[in-house]
Amino acid sequence: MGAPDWQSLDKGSKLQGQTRVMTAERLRWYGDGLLTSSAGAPTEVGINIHTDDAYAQAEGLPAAIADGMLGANWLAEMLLDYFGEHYITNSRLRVKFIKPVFVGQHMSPRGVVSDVTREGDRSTFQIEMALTDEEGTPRTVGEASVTVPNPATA
Amino acid sequence: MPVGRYVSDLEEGDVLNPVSYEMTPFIAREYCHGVDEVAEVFHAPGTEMSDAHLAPSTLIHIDKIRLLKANCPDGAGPDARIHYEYHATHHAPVPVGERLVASGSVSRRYEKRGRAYVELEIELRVESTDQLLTSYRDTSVLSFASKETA
Amino acid sequence: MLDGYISDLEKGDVFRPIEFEVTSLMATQYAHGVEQTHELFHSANNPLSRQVRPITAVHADKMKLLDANCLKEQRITGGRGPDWRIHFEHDAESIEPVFVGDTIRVSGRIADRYWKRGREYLLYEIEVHHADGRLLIRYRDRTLLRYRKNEEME
Amino acid sequence: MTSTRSTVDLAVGDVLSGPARLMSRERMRWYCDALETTALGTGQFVIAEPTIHSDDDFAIANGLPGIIADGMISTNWISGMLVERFGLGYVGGGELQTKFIRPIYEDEVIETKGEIRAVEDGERPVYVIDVWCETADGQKCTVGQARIPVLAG
Repeated sequence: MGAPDWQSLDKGSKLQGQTRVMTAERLRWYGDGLLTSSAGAPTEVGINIHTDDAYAQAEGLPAAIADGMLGANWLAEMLLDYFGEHYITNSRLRVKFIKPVFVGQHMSPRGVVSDVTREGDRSTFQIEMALTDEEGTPRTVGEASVTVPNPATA
Repeated sequence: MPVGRYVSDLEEGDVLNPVSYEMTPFIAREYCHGVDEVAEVFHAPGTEMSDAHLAPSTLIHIDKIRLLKANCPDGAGPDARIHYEYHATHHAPVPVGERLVASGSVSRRYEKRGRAYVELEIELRVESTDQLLTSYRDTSVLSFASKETA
Repeated sequence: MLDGYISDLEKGDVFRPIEFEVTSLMATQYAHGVEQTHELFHSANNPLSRQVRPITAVHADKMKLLDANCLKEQRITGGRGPDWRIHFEHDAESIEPVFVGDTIRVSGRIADRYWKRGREYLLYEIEVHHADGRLLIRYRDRTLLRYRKNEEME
Repeated sequence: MTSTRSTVDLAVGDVLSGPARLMSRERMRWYCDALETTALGTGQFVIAEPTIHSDDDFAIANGLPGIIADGMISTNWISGMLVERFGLGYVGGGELQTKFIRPIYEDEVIETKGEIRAVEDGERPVYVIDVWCETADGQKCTVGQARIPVLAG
C-alpha cells in the first residue's frame, strides 16, 4: 500500500485490506502485545481461549478462537491505509464479533463507502466494513467514520 | 562431534557437521515477526505470489546460527561476535514443510586491522532430493574491540 | 460490585479512574502484536511528528481499569475469574490522538448488564482524557460474561 | 504486491525506497528473540539471553558505546523492499549481499534505499541494484548489491 488515497474515494467506493491467515502465532503475538501494552513491561500471554484448544473446549467452544480485537485491528489497518493519519486524528470505529474466527481461516478486510458528507473545509466518510472468511461470510462486521480536510484546504 | 569448542576456535578448512531440520510454518512466521516482514507469502500458502507457503530468504542466516550452535557448543568465545557481511544467492524458493539440510565450512580466517575475521560458506538443500535452494557466504568479526592496541 | 470478579460488576458501577503516562513500549508493542508496521506507532518520524498509540489499544485501557477495580481477577498479571469472557463489540471514537508521553486518565462505568438469547452481557462506557482535561477517546465495549449459554435464560 | 514482472521496466538510475523506520530498543529485542526462537525451532517462543543487541552493559563490556542493531535487521528491511518490488524473481532466483560498515545505534531513523546500477542483457535480463540503509543525515550503515532476474510472464 502506497500513500493514503482517500481522495479517490466516493460514495459506493470499495475498500480492500490485506488478506491474512489466522495463525496460532498471530494469536500469541496479539496476546503478548495486549498484555505488554497494559502492563507497561514485556509480558507473555498464558493459557486462554485464544491460545489453548482444551481451555476453549472447557468453555463450550469447539476450539481456540481468535481474539476479536486482532481482526478489529486488521480492519483498522485498512482505514489507516486509505486515510493515513486522518484515521488517527478524527474517526470512529465500531465492530461486532458476530462469528468466531478459527486458526487456519483466511480473513479479508472489506469495506464500502456508504456516505460522504462534505461540510465547509472537511469531509466525513461513512464506511460499512466486514472481515470475511474464504467463503465470503462476514465474521466481524462494523462501521467507521473518518473526517478528512478537503483537498483545497489540506 | 563438535568442530570447535568456541566459534573463535574455528580455523580455515574446518568442515562443519551438517544440520537437518524441518522448515516449519512456526519458524517462517516467527522470523518475519521479528523483522516487521508482513508479506503474507511467508505466513501462509495460497497467496498472490505463490501457491506454496515460503520461508523468507534471509532465514539462511539462521542456518549459520544452527551450524554454529551444533558445531561450537560453548558459544562465541571470549568476545561477542559481530556480523560483517551477508551474501545469499537464491536458487529456488525455500518451501515451508520440507526437511532441509544446512552444510558449511570455514572458507577463510584472516586478520585485518587487529581484528580476526571468519568467513563461512553455507549451502541449504532439500533433504529428500538434494536440490540446492540457497548458497550463502557470511563474514563475521570475532571481536569488535581491536587487539592492536591492547 | 467493585473489588470482586469482573462477573460481579453490576449496572451503575462506576470505576475508580486510573492515570498513567503512555510509554513508547505501550504503543510499539501493541502495534507489533497486530503487525501494524506504520511508523506512526513506532516513532515520531511520521506525519504527526509524535509517536502515536494505536486507537484500538484503548482496549488495553479497559484491561488496566478492570485490574484496578476487580481485585480478585487481575488478568494482566495472570489472574482469572470463573469463566473466560468473549468480546462482542468494540466502539472507539477518536477525538484526538493519544501520543506517547501523554499522561492519560481512564474513567468508566458499567452502563448495562443484561441477558440476551441465553447469554449475559456487560456494556462498558469508558473515556480517556488527557491529564489537562481534553477528551481523547470515547469507548463503548460489549462483552459476554461467558460463551456457554444458560438455557433457562433463553 | 507485485509478484511477477515480464518486461524490463526499470532503467539505470531508477530508485527504490522502503519506509523510514526508527531502530528502537524494541525492534532490536524482537529480532534477538526471533533469532533464538527460530534457531531452536522447537515450536516454542524463546526469550533471548542478553547480547550486544539488547543489553547496554553487555555492549559496553565489548567496547561499544551502547547496544547496536543486529545487521540482519537492516538486511531484512532491504530484503523486504526487494520482496515487495520483485516478488518471486527475488525470492526464487535473486541474490543479496550486504556489509555492515557502520553500527546502527538505538533510536536512529533508518531509511532503506536502492538504485538500479545496471540491467544485464541476456535471455533472462538481470537487474543489478545498489542497496543500502542510511541514517537521517545520510550516513550509510548497511551497503550492498542485489542481482534479480526479470521473471518471464
